[in-house]
Amino acid sequence: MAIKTIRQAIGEALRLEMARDEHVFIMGEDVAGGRGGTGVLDAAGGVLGITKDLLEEFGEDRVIDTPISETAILGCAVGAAVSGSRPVAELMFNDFMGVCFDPLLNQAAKFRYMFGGKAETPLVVRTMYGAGIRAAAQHSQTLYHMFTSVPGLKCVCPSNAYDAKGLLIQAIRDNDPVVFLEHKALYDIPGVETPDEAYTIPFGEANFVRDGTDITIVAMGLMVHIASGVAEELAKSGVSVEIVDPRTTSPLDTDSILESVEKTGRLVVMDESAARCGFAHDIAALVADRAFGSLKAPIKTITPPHTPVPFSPALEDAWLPGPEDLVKAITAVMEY
Amino acid sequence: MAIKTIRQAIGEALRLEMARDEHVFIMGEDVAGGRGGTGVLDAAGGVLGITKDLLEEFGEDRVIDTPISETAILGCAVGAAVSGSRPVAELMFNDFMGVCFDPLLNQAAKFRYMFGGKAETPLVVRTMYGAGIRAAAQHSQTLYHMFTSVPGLKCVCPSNAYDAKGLLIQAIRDNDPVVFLEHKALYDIPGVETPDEAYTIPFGEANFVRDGTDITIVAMGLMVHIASGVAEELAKSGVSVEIVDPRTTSPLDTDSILESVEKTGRLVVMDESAARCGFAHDIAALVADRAFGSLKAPIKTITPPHTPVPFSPALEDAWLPGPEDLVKAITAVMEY
Amino acid sequence: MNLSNLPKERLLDAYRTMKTIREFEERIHTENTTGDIAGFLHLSVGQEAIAAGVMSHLTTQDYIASTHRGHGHAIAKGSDVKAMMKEIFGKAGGLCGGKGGSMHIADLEQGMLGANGIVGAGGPLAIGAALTAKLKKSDDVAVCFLGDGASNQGGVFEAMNMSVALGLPVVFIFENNGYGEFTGADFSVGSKDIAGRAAGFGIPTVKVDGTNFFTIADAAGTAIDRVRQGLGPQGVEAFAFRFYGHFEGDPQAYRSKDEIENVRVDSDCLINFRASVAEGNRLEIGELDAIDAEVAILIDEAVAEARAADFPSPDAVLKDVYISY
Amino acid sequence: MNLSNLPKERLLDAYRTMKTIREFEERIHTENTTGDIAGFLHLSVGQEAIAAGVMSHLTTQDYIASTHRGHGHAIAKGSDVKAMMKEIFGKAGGLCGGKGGSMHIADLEQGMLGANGIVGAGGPLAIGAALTAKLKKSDDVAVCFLGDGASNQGGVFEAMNMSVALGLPVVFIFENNGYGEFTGADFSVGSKDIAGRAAGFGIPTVKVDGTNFFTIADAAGTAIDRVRQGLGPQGVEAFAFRFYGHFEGDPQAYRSKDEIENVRVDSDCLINFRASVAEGNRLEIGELDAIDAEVAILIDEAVAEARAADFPSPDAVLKDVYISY
Ligand SMILES: Cc1ncc(C[n+]2csc(CCOP(=O)(O)OP(=O)(O)O)c2C)c(N)n1
Ligand SMILES: Cc1ncc(C[n+]2csc(CCOP(=O)(O)OP(=O)(O)O)c2C)c(N)n1
Ligand SMILES: [Mg+2]
Ligand SMILES: [Mg+2]
Repeated sequence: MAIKTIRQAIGEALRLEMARDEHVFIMGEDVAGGRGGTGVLDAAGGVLGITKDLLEEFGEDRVIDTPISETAILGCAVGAAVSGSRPVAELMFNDFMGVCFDPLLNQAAKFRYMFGGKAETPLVVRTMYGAGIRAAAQHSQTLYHMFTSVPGLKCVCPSNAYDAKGLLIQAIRDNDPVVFLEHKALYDIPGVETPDEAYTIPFGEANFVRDGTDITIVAMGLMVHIASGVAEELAKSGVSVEIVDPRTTSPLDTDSILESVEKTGRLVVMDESAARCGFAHDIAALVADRAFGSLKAPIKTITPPHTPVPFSPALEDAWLPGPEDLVKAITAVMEY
Repeated sequence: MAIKTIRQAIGEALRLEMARDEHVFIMGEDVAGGRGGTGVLDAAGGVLGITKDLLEEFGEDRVIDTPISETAILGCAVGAAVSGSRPVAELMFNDFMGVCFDPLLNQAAKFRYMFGGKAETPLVVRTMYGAGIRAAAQHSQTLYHMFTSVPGLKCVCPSNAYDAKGLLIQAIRDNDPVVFLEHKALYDIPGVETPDEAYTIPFGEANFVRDGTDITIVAMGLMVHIASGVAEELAKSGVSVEIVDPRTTSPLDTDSILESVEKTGRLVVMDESAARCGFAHDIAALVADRAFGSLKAPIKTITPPHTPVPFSPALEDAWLPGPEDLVKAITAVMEY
Repeated sequence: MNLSNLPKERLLDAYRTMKTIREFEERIHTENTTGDIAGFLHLSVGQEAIAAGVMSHLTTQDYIASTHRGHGHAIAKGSDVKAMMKEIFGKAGGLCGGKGGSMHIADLEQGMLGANGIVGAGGPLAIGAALTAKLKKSDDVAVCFLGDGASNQGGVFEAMNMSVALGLPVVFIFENNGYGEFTGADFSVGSKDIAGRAAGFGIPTVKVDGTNFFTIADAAGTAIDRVRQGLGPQGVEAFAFRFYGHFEGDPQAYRSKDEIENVRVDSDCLINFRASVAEGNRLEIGELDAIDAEVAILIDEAVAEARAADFPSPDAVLKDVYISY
Repeated sequence: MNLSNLPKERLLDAYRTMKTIREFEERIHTENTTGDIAGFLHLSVGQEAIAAGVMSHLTTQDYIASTHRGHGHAIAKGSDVKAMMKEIFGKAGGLCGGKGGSMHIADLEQGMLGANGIVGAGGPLAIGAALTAKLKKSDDVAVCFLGDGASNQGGVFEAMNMSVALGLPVVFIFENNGYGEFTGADFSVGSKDIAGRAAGFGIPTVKVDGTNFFTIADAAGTAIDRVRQGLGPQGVEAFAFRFYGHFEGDPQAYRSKDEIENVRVDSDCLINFRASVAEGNRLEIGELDAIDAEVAILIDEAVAEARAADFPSPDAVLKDVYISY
């Protein structure tokens, strides 16, 4: 086992699954890069270089550069999936779902049900999300609450390399349509031990990032890392924080979340998606119904404000939920 | 004052505002109907006839039929709004946002903020939503939780003719982008007294549909009517139900909801949007945080199941939340 | 491709297909007045020759993506008529278990990717099926049916462009019936020329009479052959008329009375077909009448069985959202 | 339209515009290496003549919709260069208060509807501004800038078609710089012919050298005039080269070394302009040198002021989401 970053883990998962199953292919804008140019064909490997080298190994038939036509990319992937292929399509930024939500919302997600159980649509859409890199309002959103709300889609949001690899392999082998979300501020954070070979992590199993007894924090993606730092800090002053990372929002490991809150009696959900109708509210509602009797204090949700993401570093830093927000919420809950 | 249906109220609001302000125009597929045909130009007034007669009164310049190109319709409306017009664009079914979310999600909603407060985008998008008329999976969804989650959009869901008229006029006069949702099962339910002249209902003011002391029901659209029937029934057995209809999900009248729960100590949210990350969860989370101390029982959310909308009447009736679901939830909460 | 001397069996098949579609939909039209059919119904009566003509060149390995007006495509592609009728009545045993209804009839086993409630959605789906065919190195094709109205959807344009860029084995069949809902094609298509616009995308596209089985089958056959030969995406703009309104219940004020009446007389593919085969003495009228009788029985049975079938049990609501969850 | 004998003042303006864009962006390119500029930067160096040539025919009443590569469009449309530089540095006093950054520079007072981070989004927006112009019965126009890559977006196609159907006063300027990110236009545009494809939509579209101010200004002028005369949407495909990578930091492996080096020599609009005016003895070299000096000072000041400016105060985060809420 070696230490790997999320960037490496994702590239590895794709390579392993393409080698394992000839039906798997990748498509998207510049997933190879360089078609129709005067330089090399394998020029890029996506804007972040994650799919670099796949062209050489698997050829142009299975590493498919496309025009800038996201509806055609996703719709083509859906059509390919339902006819027997296993596409991994790349939607560069999840914000672009504005131009291409239909193939997921109204096609892939609904086929199996609408068609009376007869369709299989084994599709993965990889997409970047999240704030923190000064990419401004149209390239920084966290939209998994929308994907989560659509019956028929599965939705995955890994927070570390080990999870990223196992969940992506699961996503590719899964027979339902999956949206796989990659936080752009996490690709190159210090890595974790990650096996070289293929392995899967089942969907709907939360990761207990940290065990604790006083308060439960539910967090995903970048927020897991902020929560971990805060928990470490608070441990010193005797507050025992449990951190649950659901890893997949749909299916959701409701049991783990409920168990944790039943133990701690307190919940803060820290989430980067929406300030309204977001993932935080989904978890809060779950607990306010099904673990109400265990609750010793109000449920706090920490989200960005109900505003677009600002560009200026000074503003984006203020916009993004941070350790102080979490400390404040935990304190309020503990002191209730 | 006369008794009017929602269908009539909406048509009236459009006519009054078009007469009042020459910058207001309507556009969409077949909002007049008949361009390029061999029959009459004013053939339809939209698929439901709601915009009928507007062509005659305001002419082709202001009653604009379009190709089936929703991205161009909404994007054009956004461009028209930001350049000084006041468009009311029609998106026939809210399900079609799959092909045209970008002009709302990434353009209209973000202009003012991204441009440092300098843009005004006075746009209304009218759209049908909701189940119950056997329109199946792609024409029956309730997607206002998605619109609500987007900062910069306002979102309106009237449940009766009086509200529909006042809220639509407010939407047209409002200087921010507004999504105005019309439940397709409510257009022709028995009407209510509705003034002939123009009036506005401010956004962010809930309607107390029914006062009660034992339990608060938050509901919108079709669900208001189901809740009213149940409340009537339960009153006989001594349960006093309060029904709050927020009318606009964004802005949201949090005060009224919190006040009501502080009084009753119990909350059921009955909502037709999503089973996950929906509007019901948004309200539950609000209350689980800010009225926790008043809660005597778990918060129940009633939503459709996490499945697409089925076609068969037998299945759709089972899918849609109904009176029995509400009675069951109220009973559970009251007996907690 | 020259269809003028098709073997008799194929002629009879073509007629049977068109007649089955006609009868199926005429019957739905009638049954609908009883109030026993729920939801939206879009009939393709008048456009049967396009479905029959195109599908006469396809196997079950080939895929089609259909539209909201999809009954004819499904029947021509080989779907079970009785299961379709049950589906339209929302009954158990329907082709989609009653969950889809008229607007979502799909039959993946027959290579039918589904009717679609989202106008234009079939464009991207079809090129996906074409991509599968290409990756398999088969000579299968995908055929995409689109209306004149659908031809203005962004996703359709993207699919057209991408199919050329990626060299995908796909045929676009533009069924120009003159209207998208209530709006004329000459208004909604800015250039007033769907085929010409497709050609601008690099897709050779011909215009043909879609009310004549032989002309449309001929054009589609040529296009499909070219695609199978690896010559890249091809198109056909087939002109036809829908005899009924956009949906059942449409008063059709946007059409002149003349038009509505004349199309039934001048542009009926069944009448045209009978005339053609009679002219060349290729079939006996009696053979066609026999098919009419067979089809009438089939549709009678289909309606009777659909009416007699149970509604699905409510617990089906929760089933088949995911394969595993 | 014949620009060969433009008045001297307009020639100087054109040069000043191009030079300002060049200097502004070259300077951003340098400043960016210090790490003091955050976010994505897309430079239009090499394409300045298109912005200057098109905008030379527009007033502040006319609208433009720009792209992610929008600095040049904004400058040519009249935006304040110093406020733009502050915006790019994310500072208070920026054209968008620091909330937008390079990719969202907008200036509605100058009729600039904004750079746009969503490729192709400007298409529908532009036809909306054109619709406003039409409703006002003015002869204002809207101009939509789109890259070769953007020309493949569904929303752009829809906008093209709808502009013809509705007869809107809009000009589509396709800036074909050969690449969309790293992918060549000859691959991504299936027909390899953006102008021809636009023509298929019913939009008369010419192809011109976009590195020569006179040819592009001429073509744009003709197109804009035709639109003002009510002749409907027009298009121009202008060929040019971006001298830098797609974004700052792009190693450009998809381009040959030759290409990268040659375009700076052969296709520099500033060099071309100097050569043209020298040939016809229309301007003294000294006049151009004077502009160069002026512009250098302006950009120096802009950078200095941007660096010196404060960051916006964090409470601005919550402001200006809605007009009222
Ligand atoms: C994206 C989308 N927009 C609008 C509609 C509503 N609608 C259903 S059918 C139709 C007309 C389609 O016209 P055309 O493509 O010509 O097909 P035809 O009905 O003539 O067969 C419209 C606008 C829809 N279902 N989906
Ligand atoms: C909808 C969407 N898809 C993809 C991107 C990512 N992206 C940004 S710029 C770009 C290339 C655009 O190419 P072109 O239109 O030729 O403009 P150029 O960069 O050459 O000026 C891409 C793919 C985006 N921002 N928006
Ligand atoms: Mg049509
Ligand atoms: Mg380009």
